[in-house]
Amino acid sequence: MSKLLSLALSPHEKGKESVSRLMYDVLIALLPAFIVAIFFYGLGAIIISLTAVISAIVFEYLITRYILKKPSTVMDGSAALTGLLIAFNVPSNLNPFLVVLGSFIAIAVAKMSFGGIGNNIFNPALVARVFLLISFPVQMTSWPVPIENRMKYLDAITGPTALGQLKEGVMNGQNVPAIISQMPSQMDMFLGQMTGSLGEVSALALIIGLIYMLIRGVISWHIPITIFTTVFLMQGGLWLANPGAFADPVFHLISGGLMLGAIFMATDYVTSPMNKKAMVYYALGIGVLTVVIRNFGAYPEGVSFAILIMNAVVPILNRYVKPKRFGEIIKNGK
Amino acid sequence: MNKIIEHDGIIKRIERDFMIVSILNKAACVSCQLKGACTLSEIEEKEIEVATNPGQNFVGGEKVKVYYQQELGFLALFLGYIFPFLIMFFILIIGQKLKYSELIYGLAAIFSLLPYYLLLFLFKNKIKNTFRFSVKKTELLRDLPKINLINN
Amino acid sequence: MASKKESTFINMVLTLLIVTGIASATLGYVYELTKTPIEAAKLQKTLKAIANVTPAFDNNPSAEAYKLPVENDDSLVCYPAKKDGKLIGTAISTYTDAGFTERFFIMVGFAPDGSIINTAVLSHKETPGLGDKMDKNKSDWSNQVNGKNPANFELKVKKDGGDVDAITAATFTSRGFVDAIDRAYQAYMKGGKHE
Amino acid sequence: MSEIVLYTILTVTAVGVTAATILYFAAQKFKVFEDPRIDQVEEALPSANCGGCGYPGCRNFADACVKADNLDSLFCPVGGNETMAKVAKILGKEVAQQAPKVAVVKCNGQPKFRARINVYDGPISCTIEHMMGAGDTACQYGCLGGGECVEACKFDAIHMNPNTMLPEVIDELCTACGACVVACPRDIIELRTKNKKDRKIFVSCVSQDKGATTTKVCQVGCIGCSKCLKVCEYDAITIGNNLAFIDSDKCRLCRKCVDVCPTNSILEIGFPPRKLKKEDSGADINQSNA
Amino acid sequence: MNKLQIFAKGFLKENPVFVLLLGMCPTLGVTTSAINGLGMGLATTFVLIMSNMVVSLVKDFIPDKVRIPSYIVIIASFVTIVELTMQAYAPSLFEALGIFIPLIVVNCIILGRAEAFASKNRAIDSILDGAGIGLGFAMALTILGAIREILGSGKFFGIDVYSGDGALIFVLAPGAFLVLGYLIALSNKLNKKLYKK
Amino acid sequence: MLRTFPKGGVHPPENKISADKPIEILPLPKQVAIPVSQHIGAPAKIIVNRKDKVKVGQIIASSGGFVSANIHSSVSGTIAKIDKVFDTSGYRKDVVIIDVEGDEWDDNILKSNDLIKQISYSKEEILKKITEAGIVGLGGATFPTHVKLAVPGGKKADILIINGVECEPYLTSDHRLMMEKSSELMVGTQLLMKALGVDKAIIGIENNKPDAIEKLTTLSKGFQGIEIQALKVKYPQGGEKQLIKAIINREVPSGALPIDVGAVVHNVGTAFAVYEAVQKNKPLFERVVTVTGKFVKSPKNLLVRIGTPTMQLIDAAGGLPENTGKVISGGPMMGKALNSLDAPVAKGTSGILLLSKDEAFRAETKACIRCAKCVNVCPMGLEPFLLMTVGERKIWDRMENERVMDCIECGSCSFVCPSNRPLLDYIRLGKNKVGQIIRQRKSN
Amino acid sequence: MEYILIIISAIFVNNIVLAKFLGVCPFLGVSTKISTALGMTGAVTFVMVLATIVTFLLQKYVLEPLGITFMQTITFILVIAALVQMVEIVLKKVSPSLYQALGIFLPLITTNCAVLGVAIMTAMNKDFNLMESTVFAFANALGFGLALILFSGMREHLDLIDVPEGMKGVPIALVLAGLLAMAFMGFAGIA
Ligand SMILES: Cc1cc2nc3c(=O)[nH]c(=O)nc-3n(C[C@H](O)[C@H](O)[C@H](O)COP(=O)(O)O)c2cc1C
Ligand SMILES: Cc1cc2nc3c(=O)[nH]c(=O)nc-3n(C[C@H](O)[C@H](O)[C@H](O)COP(=O)(O)O)c2cc1C
Ligand SMILES: Cc1cc2nc3c(=O)[nH]c(=O)nc-3n(C[C@H](O)[C@H](O)[C@H](O)COP(=O)(O)O)c2cc1C
Ligand SMILES: Cc1cc2nc3c(=O)[nH]c(=O)nc-3n(C[C@H](O)[C@H](O)[C@H](O)CO)c2cc1C
Ligand code: SF4
Ligand code: SF4
Ligand code: SF4
Ligand code: SF4
Ligand code: FES
Repeated sequence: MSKLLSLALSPHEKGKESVSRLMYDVLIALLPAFIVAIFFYGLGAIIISLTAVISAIVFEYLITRYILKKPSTVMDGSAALTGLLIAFNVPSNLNPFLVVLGSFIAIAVAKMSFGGIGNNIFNPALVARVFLLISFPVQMTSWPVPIENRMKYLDAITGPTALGQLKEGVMNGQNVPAIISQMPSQMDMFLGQMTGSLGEVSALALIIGLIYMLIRGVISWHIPITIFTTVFLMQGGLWLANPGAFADPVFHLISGGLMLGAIFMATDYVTSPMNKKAMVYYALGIGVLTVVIRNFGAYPEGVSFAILIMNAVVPILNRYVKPKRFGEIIKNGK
Repeated sequence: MNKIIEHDGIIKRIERDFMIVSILNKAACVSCQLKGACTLSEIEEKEIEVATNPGQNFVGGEKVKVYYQQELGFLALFLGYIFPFLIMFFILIIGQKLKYSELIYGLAAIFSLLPYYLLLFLFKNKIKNTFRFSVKKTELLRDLPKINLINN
Repeated sequence: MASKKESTFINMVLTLLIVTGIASATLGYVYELTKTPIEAAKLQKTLKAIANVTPAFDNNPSAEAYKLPVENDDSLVCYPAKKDGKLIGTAISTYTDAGFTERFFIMVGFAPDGSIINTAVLSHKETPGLGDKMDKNKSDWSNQVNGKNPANFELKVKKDGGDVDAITAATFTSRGFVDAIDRAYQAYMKGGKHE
Repeated sequence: MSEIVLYTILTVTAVGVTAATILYFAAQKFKVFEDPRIDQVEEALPSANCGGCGYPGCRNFADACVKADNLDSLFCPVGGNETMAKVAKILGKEVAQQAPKVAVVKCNGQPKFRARINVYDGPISCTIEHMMGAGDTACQYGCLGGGECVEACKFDAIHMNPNTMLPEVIDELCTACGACVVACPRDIIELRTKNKKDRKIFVSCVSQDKGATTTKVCQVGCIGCSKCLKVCEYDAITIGNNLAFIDSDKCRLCRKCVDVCPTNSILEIGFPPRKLKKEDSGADINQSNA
Repeated sequence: MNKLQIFAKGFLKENPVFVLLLGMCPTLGVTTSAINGLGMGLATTFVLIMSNMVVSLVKDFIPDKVRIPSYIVIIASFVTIVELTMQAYAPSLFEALGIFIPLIVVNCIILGRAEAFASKNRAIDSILDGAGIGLGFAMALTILGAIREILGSGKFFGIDVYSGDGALIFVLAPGAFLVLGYLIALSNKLNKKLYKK
Repeated sequence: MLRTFPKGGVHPPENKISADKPIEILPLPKQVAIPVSQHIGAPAKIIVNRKDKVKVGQIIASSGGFVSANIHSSVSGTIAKIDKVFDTSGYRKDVVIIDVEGDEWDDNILKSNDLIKQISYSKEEILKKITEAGIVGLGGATFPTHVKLAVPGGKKADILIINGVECEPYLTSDHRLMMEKSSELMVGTQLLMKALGVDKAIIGIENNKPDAIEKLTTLSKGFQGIEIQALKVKYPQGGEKQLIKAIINREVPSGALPIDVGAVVHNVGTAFAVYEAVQKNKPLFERVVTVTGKFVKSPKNLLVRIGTPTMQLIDAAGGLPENTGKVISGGPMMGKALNSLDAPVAKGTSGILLLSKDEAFRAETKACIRCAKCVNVCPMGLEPFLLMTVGERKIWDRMENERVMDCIECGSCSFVCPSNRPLLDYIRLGKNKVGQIIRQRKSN
Repeated sequence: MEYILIIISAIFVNNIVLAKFLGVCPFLGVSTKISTALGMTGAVTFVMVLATIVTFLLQKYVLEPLGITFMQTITFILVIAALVQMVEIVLKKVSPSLYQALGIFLPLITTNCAVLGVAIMTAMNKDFNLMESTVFAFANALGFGLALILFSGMREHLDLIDVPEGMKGVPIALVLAGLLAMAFMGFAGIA
């Protein structure tokens, strides 16, 4: 037997890439944000993250094993990643049952119903987040204040997020600069000292993750940078037109889940387009929808919805926006 | 990208210089289990005339693909539905601007379709020359010769 | 199938004439039959709402209903509830546009001194599970205004500096709710009391 | 009668009659309904949607039957003569009888007869392996064992036998739709006329290699030695490309050829076991396939 | 087919919601609670039974070509009767079902046409068929409504099942689609088990 | 910035272990098996019989059609038999088996190694000599060179590109050839230029062969019209469409040939063969083959007679290592796994690569995670993941619409896929089926 | 501004399929071709607007004055059924080739509950004048189209993936619709 030669069509060489390597790279890229989360939210951050990751892995295992009866895909790290991203997208004082429910929705409904990794149309972690947000608006919108709550979990002291405060104020007809003046400085916000979901607060930590992923070639710049640019330009336009009614673009870039969404969620391979041109259109859509929902909608935060809505457009983008074919010449008549 | 619309069809009968191809509908109705029962949408067999070229030998009952340029599809859509819609809408806007009673301009909008259809009727032949289909035999896999790699 | 009527034109028109004729006659008849109950049901609903927001009365408030003007050429309908000829409360059907979705309607009962007796939601399209908590069937949130007199009870949600606790996650609805009460109250106090 | 009722009757009758008249004309102008016979024919078909008739799906076939002038070129292999007779009755057309057929796998290159010389490491697909060359073994004509035929069968009539590593047809389930014939890149499967009691005799080899090569490659390969040709009394056997072929329409199942084949590449299936005259491997080859 | 079979097929084998997938709009639109689902289902059943009966009674008098318009008229009449009656005697249900009551007309035309078209049946069979399909529809709607009510607001026919609010999404639009999706998957599975040859 | 093609490409580990090993001449084998189908197109027709005596360079099978090429004996001796043996295609195909007796060359062949720089033939004569010598493209595609040089009417070549890229990992035969036969190569290039009627030729060489670039650049000063272009290292730069894009920035349209943009591409080996055929009357019967592999005892570049069994090359490089898992004819990206070590070396054999058991087997295939890496590396702008998906589902018309026929089978997509999907396998399947469908449609 | 609000609301916020549950059957059953979905949008637009204008006039100038609004259902359904058929007859009569061209481009426009639903919604909305009703109908048709187009793209994607056996077909389509509806809730409050 040992003398038998292997036969297969070319190529006979394989690059180093593997699914788990990519997923673990993303997990590593999330590490800075996780450290920041532990620093600001302490106990809650740890409990929520562990619950989400473990439950996501368990659901993935059970479903692949007992319902789909396929080889289990838990080891590739995607379930752990989904779990962690769910955790990053909820307040750190969320009831653990809701976290588990979120993991269930993400894995069972958004991912496995479609056949598991690679098949889903909507981003599982975001489906979970939006599901929870719509189902349990109260729990999902009471945000623990950072630092003070390090040792507290369910009993944390809560306060509004910057975007929530902004929306509330605008609804009451207040002047935007006046509202913003009551908030932490933009530097604090950039570093992460503000209320919000546990993983979204520190723009700095998330950008470090972005740089890591770009260097490792996990993602390309197209999606995050296009989103940032679109939001910046569009919000900038609104702000210049009426600074009393709209917040400045920098505020919008660093507040809320924009960074987390643009860097880690919009870039999810499975639910983003398959070529760079389409990625730019997709990111453009996310940027525009985010600005529209944040400024004109009922929800103070629109990144999750924007990404989900554009997820639905991805199949059409994939179908009609093709990479430039080599040798594609505009043929006249021929 | 893909600028061609294609449909599966069956050749119903062949006349001297055209043939009648019936389109196998792929839309909602086909998958519907009560298609035979639906009133409002009378599931209907669509038949089209296709000019035959000499040299193509088709036989009745044969499965073919009907090809059709997508732009023509949109043109048809425009002529058939969008344009009349625009006319109605336009009349409504004018009527409203001129402060006629709703009844008047509402009716005007509806009846504006009559001259439009009359126009279509007058251009019948031109339209006929614009909308052309072509057909191609469907490659049924079973007709393919096997790959013969051994004798190259 | 042999006995089937042939599809001649005359046959057809005749058949249709008969079918539609019978159908419409039947419907007309059913309509006549149900007309009274339908109106009764509507009245019943109003009366029930009035009864909910006022103390027990012995007059027919809907017969004595009158209108109070409010902004935008609109008006509110008021139903005086009387016992032994004495005004014991006024139910006002009021509305708001400040809710989360479309305009919604509630009935508010005011004691003659202007304090709120009770409220009842007439119709709304607020989100089930959120905004619909103002409905008594869903939660007793709205009871917090009962017995309060807007003169010394700021009809605003706490976020806006008032005295009303908003429904969690449904501030808009709560705002609308108090806005509706306020509209009725202002109109009522502006001389809408009909003894 | 109140005036409401009157109005009701008037308007609705007016609207109703106009609308209905339009609908009437609609019905007339369109002649919309599908030929109800299509439904009837479809009902009569086995609804396997296997494509064996050359049409995608039974309904399309039904459609073609209804529209065709005669049924000569139309045949549902699944339903067979019985079904076609029913269809013909519905349509009032004539139908020619066709002899029932069954698929046979013409390769007996079990691992014990045909050694592996390589390990195929690509995706499990006969066609892709076929593109690579001879495959795992040195026989470049034989079954690759990827089971593309199994996948193609809509009736679960072919299975891979884990012992022989070859596909096996279950005669009762096989409808002779031919899907497997199309699927196999090596043309190993043949549709043969069915004999009574599912008996059959066929050359279980498709190798066109010269006898010498074939012998080296596989113990049970046909070497084209012509012994069977000589012994056959019914002219059922032909030899071409170093390979014998038994015409199922001419074969009378006398089994003479089976005995003379030096490589045991002629299989007999469905016969009662013989008295073990010869004690060679031929018998157990046949057993393992029966 | 005997009478029982005619009646029973609407429940599982040819359930209009789970198997035939018809009348999706009311199915999704009104099932925010079990009681609404039941109400809608019963209203539809009534219209189906009555119109099936009337049609099969008068079928011989109506020329083929005008059957469709006549049928529409008959069904629409019964729908209007339901509408008026409900308005008079169950006003709150009437409000809850809203626009979907007039839409019964579309639904029943589709459901009922099979009867009128395919089988030229006697009145009694038609009634049974209408009742079967109608009740199958009602059952499906009630189940869907009950699940959504329990998950979404913690109640069952208005009675508290557990304290607290439930996951709001189930009484909203997305929940309707999701629950129905998984219910159909389940019913497919059941049907497969039951009707495996 | 060095030139390269703009879109896609990968950079597999180069592993050019044998880069500094001079070309050695492999001793004559005892028996050769010369396949009659060593090129794209119709197999050649055998014109010798058993027991015939042949000399080195004698024609033994003549071109079997327009796109076909002559086959010459690579040894002198007796025809033992005409049989079928496994060749690089994996099938048993017709070969002429010759027992080697001595080394007697055809009289016309000039055996001296002197450089003949003077070109004394006309265009037609050059073409004729190339045709007779049975030269086919040695870059791997084995397309008969004379066909490629016969520019069809209405089209005109204005530039010749010599492909010295050798972008495949491991392989070094072209590299060594450029180093050791530089001048001959230059003359061969000029012959090709003359045959094509162009006055400009560019030799493209990847930057990982600085010695070759330097040597040829110096040399090119003495040859009019020949330029050397250094290129960034990126696979598959050797693909002719990519090379043309990289060097002269012209894009060969989908479905068209290089000649449609006025370019003709030839491999350096081809150019050398042309030199030998024209100036020395030497038909193509031997070639340089790299024998390599990470654990091969002594990787080598060997000058080998066509028809030599693969095993002899391996023996010359230190024998077959114990844990060999796969033997590949060609490079790791495009080569073909051999199913028999007796397969003879053919005109297109550029290397023999041995992989160990660890390297040989593919990793487990997982679900596509839609990472788009395959899309990004595809030099042809295709969507391999999609092609594979529709290929698995046998939707051939969609495959055709998605331009499966444009694929150059470079394997970059399979190389890069993190889920180890056999993308190219299914794409090949699709190309095969779609090709058939297209042919059938044309004949209809 | 009024009109823009009506349009945004009908397309995004109160999408006729995803929020109001009208026209779900054709939505679920529509073919996976995006061009077909586009075509259907055009056809539905025309039919919906035409039907709405007619029923609006019928409601306002016949039923209401006569006090027989309870006959709404029966008259509307008759009128709509007849209208749709008439459009087709007229088209077929005046230009058979155009009719054929449309036929192959589109599945038949099915008068579904969406058309009747929009007609009834406009009739019940006392505030709408004719123009607003028309715009409302138009916007709803666009909303239907948007949902249809997005969905046809996603359905096409589903054809190329391995959906688990039990979820194949309608169940997964419904789950997809649910998730899409969920995403669309992000538009809440915009208009
Ligand atoms: C789908 C949806 C439905 C909503 N329904 C209501 C509602 O009925 N009433 C309401 O006041 N707000 C509603 N909202 C608005 C949010 O809950 C909003 O954030 C909240 O009213 C303001 O936040 P707060 O009440 O926590 O301050 C809804 C939002 C969405 C997205
Ligand atoms: C059918 C066919 C016809 C060809 N005809 C020509 C030709 O007329 N002229 C030419 O220069 N090359 C011709 N070629 C050769 C190709 O351009 C190309 O050099 C050859 O396929 C090798 O490509 P590769 O080396 O990129 O693999 C032809 C190739 C094929 C397959
Ligand atoms: C992916 C790919 C890589 C190739 N790499 C090389 C290469 O490195 N060197 C080379 O000479 N030809 C290479 N070729 C072949 C060339 O495309 C082309 O066929 C050859 O240069 C033409 O010259 P020839 O006709 O002399 O062989 C490659 C082809 C492909 C498709
Ligand atoms: C760059 C990157 C981003 C990812 N983002 C997400 C995400 O936002 N949500 C999620 O559930 N999974 C994410 N994943 C993991 C994985 O793709 C996901 O589980 C699949 O969507 C499941 O099919 C990400 C993976 C990568 C490589
Ligand atoms: S075995 Fe072959 S011929 Fe028989 S039913 Fe299966 S696929 Fe059809
Ligand atoms: S018979 Fe053909 S298709 Fe079947 S396993 Fe063997 S090679 Fe594959
Ligand atoms: S699809 Fe073809 S051309 Fe593109 S990377 Fe794969 S093998 Fe290379
Ligand atoms: S590289 Fe592999 S996993 Fe990534 S998209 Fe392509 S096929 Fe899918
Ligand atoms: S479209 Fe089928 S019920 Fe509405």
